[in-house]
Amino acid sequence: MAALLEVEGLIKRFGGFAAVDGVSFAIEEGTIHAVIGPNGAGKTTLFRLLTGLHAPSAGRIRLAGRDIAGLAPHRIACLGLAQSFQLTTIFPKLSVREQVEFALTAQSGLAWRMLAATPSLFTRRGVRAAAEVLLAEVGLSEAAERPAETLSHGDQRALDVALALATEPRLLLLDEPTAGMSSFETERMVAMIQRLARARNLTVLFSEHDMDVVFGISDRITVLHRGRVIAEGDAARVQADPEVAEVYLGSTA
Amino acid sequence: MTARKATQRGKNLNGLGMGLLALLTGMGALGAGGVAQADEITVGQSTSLSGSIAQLGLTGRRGLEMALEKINAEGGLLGQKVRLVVADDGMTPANGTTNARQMILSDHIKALFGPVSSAVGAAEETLAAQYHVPYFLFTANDVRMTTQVFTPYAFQVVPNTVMEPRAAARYLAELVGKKPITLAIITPNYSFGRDSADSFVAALKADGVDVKVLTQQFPKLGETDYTPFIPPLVSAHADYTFVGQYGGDLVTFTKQALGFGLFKATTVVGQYGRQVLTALPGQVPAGTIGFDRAPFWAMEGEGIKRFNEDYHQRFNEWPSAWAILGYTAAETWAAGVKKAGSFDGDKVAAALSGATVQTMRGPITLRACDHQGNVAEYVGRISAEVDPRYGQQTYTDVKAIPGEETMLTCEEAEKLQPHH
Amino acid sequence: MNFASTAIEILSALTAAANLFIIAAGLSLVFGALRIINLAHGSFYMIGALVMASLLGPGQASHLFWPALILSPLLMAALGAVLERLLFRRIYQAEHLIQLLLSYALSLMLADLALRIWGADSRTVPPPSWLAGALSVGGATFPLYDLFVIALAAGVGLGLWALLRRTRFGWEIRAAVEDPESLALCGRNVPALFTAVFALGAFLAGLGGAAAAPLQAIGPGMDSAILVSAFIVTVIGGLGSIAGAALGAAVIGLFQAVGTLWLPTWAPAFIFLAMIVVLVIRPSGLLGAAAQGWGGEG
Amino acid sequence: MALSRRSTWGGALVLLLIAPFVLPTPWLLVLQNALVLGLFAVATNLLVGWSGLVSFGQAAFYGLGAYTVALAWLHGLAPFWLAFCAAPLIAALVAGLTGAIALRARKLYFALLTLAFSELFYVLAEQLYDITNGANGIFGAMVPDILIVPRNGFYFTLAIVAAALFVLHRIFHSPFGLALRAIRERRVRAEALGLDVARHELAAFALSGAFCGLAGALYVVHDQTAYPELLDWVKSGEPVIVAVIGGISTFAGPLVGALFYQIAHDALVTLTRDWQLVLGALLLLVVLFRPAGLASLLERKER
Repeated sequence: MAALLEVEGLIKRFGGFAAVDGVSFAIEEGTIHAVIGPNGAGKTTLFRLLTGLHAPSAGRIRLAGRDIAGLAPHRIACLGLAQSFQLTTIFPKLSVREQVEFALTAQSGLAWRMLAATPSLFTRRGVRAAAEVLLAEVGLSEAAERPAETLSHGDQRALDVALALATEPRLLLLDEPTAGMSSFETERMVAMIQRLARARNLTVLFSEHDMDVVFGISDRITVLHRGRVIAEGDAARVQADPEVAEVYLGSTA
Repeated sequence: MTARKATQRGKNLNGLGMGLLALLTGMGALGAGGVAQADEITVGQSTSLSGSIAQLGLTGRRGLEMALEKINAEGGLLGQKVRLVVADDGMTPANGTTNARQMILSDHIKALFGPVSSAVGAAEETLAAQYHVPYFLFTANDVRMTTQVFTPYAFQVVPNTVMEPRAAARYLAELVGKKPITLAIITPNYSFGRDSADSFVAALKADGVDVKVLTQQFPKLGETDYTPFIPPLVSAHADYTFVGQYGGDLVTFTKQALGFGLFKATTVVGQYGRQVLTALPGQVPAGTIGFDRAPFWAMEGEGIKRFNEDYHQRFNEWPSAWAILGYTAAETWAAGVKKAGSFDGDKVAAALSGATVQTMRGPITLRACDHQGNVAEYVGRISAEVDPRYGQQTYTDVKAIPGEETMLTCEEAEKLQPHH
Repeated sequence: MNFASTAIEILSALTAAANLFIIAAGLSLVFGALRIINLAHGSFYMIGALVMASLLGPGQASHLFWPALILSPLLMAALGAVLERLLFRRIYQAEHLIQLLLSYALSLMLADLALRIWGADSRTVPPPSWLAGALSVGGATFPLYDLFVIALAAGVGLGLWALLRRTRFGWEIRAAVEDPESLALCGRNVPALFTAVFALGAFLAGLGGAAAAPLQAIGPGMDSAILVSAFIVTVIGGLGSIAGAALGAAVIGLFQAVGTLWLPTWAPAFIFLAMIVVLVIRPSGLLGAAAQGWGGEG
Repeated sequence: MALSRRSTWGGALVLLLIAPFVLPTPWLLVLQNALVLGLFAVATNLLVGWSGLVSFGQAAFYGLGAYTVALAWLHGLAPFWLAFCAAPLIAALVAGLTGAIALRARKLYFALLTLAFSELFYVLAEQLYDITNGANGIFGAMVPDILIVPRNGFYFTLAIVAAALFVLHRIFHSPFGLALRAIRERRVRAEALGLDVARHELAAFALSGAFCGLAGALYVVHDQTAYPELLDWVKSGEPVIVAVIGGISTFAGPLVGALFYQIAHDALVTLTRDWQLVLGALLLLVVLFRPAGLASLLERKER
């Protein structure tokens, strides 16, 4: 299978400090790929580079063979890369349905329609039905009409994932999807990710602190430390890597 | 539309509807009140009662009130008492026309007395004519109001923006004889300022003075910092410097110009009226040429002397030019009513057109072609000492330049008027 | 135009810049530490000047000049402290729009109250007698009092520099500018610090007004006229930067003088154009660091 | 529910339609003025409340609309009706150009840039003396006689404002309006979802400019003048203030705020000289205790 995402020699400097320092890796289509590393390893910066929030200082990022390094975030999104954020970034005052419908149409040009009433237009265009399906998939059908700010933390994260999925990405980026969750919510989130990946034949790239989650669902794992890749492979191989053990023992044991 | 949202918006809108209903009812109730009593008629004044030129509006209003009180004390006009309604225009034309409309339509005023600002005045003049209400200008004095925007209902009883600088020019021409002189000019950047400067120069030339303008500055109206404008005036070393600023602007200008030695380099010509001279006690250098539309201490006649005393007794200060002009404006209207034998706007306007009316300052003729009164402008040289009676400097060698000598000819005025 | 009058022109531009700097420094300081754009800043300036005129009295007792020059800004500082405690304190966490409108509401009320108390008349204040004279420069004269204003601004600039760099209070202000949370964490009394900074801002506005009093007619409308200028100065220099305020004031002062000389009609337009150009090229002003919250993403 | 919504709007419209028969003329003119301000406020709120773009420069486009009509009359460039129709288009065009520059900055700096543009236009109107009459402004018979009759002027204004609000209301509830609200709430996320945020913001700015320009043209119908103060920052603040007083998060909030403000103003100035004090105090109370606006007060009462 071909690589969906290829990162080559990616560098991001802030002043003299290189937060991402020559990172290369590739993600196969249809796999779940984890990026791990201690705090300050450069995961967040890496994600911001992939989604276009930062422009790289050097290096290449190819999505399905096309160089996306330095493109504007909405252009990257349109090319099939969607992200769910570490700090939940839903639209707090919009209802759950409104924002999923917005997400479904954000890149379609429908958002330029100024005089049509949203509900009827969306019903006509099948957006409403698509939203229903998506909300059912993430278990939010019941909460569709509630302003998002009234949801529980777990539900907000689920909504966040739904927003990302609404753009029908080829690659879904999840930045610590279970951060701050109870063990029950974590379990639910992990199950949901696996279900969605299988059902939609999705490629997932995620970062995570919870090692049980990482080793439980990842096909492949890349380990970052101080902006560099120090190990890569499947769960067994990474667990056996002495450098990884040192980094993690040094910081979390 | 979601159910919950719809409910919320519905409630909002109910609020909007309810609010509107309440407002409409309230407004209806308010509108119903304020109807004039049967034996009383109203006149209105919309003027500036707040902001930097409020002093002009406030004292003008006093003059107007004193005249109306006198009329009422003598039994009223045509058997009716006269009541004055006043509103503040905040110096904007929009407020002025709103005020004027309100007074015309809800207070049913029989005459409207004009504002301080000429921009407001021009807007109100158009409106007053639409409703056939006589309109009297006694502070705002743009010549446009008797020319470009002239209407048969408007009367100007103050020297206008052509007459005032022409009077100053006449005075200066007599002073210098036929000698060539150099001139520097600073005026606020709007039509009053520009017209004044143009008229002043043209009048000097017409009086045979060979005048050369060295520099001209146009700061904005209400400028607080004239310091960038003053050094060019000083270094021009003109024989005379014509200053078009007035009121608080002239106070600021004078203070700053004193510091830069402008008064040593040139003789300033400016509108040094009571307000400016009291704000600068004893500070204006002697010999500066001042002009004033109605200086209470220089005007001749029993009527004006009595008015001065009354005003002083009542307000513990001496009257400004605006107070005197306000008083004569009210007298002018009253004379028109008496002559017409009616309060009807068309009849009063017709009666006053071309008429000569008696006022406390003497007779004023409102010529038929443009309804400009032939009022005098007073020009003199600032005295060295503060007059202890008045707490301000006065003029020496003061001359009253009669209106006839400075007005546009009827031909000139009519050429500028709109043709219907 | 000869050399002397060019020199005079530059000196008078400096005077205007000096006075603007005193006021803009206060505006900038308050923004830096409190993240508040205070639209009532011009009111402190106007009331400072009016209080100055009142303290000298109708007799214009110029021997009272120095006490009044100190007392008037102190009264403004007190007024500022009270307003901060009563009002501004409640809205530090609110949206920026709300903060702006609170200070705007306040400026409307202060303008009306000032009109009630002092009336609409123009007033003047004489400079102290030994500063009333003028300096002669090659045939042109320059008022001594203007030189005093320039010196005062230099003094204020040095004083603020010393305050911010050399005292604990200054260190805390700078810490507040850079990271308010850390300040609270290390046990400082942040609310008291904010009150003090706001009072200092009001003091500077009042000082600017009191110092400008002998230069112009004092009356209603002074507040909004100075607010726009002070704003432009602060924004061009960089909000929150004292050195920026000085640079911005110098730029505007020179712009105004040069503009008045060469293209008098367009001088006011130049200033706004300058502001637009600076903001487009350097969005946080000439010397400003990117402001958190206001300038960043949200 | 939809019926109740429609009936409330309908009720308000009926009340306004009968107003000329109920109200004395001065108050009719006040109401006309309030409608103009209402349109100005809703158009401004398209940026401030819907999109989260706080602009302190909308008077630039309002004044431009007014000056379009006045200048066309003064220089005999176009008949009133043509100028009236051109006003929103010209305002939109200029808004598009200035917006392209102002939108490069964010938040406070965006607000300051819009303010600077507004002041720049103000200075131009004041200094282009030969074209605009400078600080004097333009006054005279620039409006057809038929609209001078108070009742006609009122109905004309009501018709235009109602039509404009209908269109704005459609926009508010359209996918475009939804996109603007999403931008306000979380700009970065809207962009990450693939929305071309910059172009939507620019479109919102031009659209707001168009409706502000229309309000400005209607102002001329009311007062038959145009003068530089229509373009300055104090005028720009007015729609923002009434929108906040009414509530910026709803469609009708700014309209409620404008009606309340204008009518309270015109009633109070005849009673007291201290209108500024009253307005200041009101604004103070709203921002301290009701930051969601007066509309939220009405809503609460009814629960």
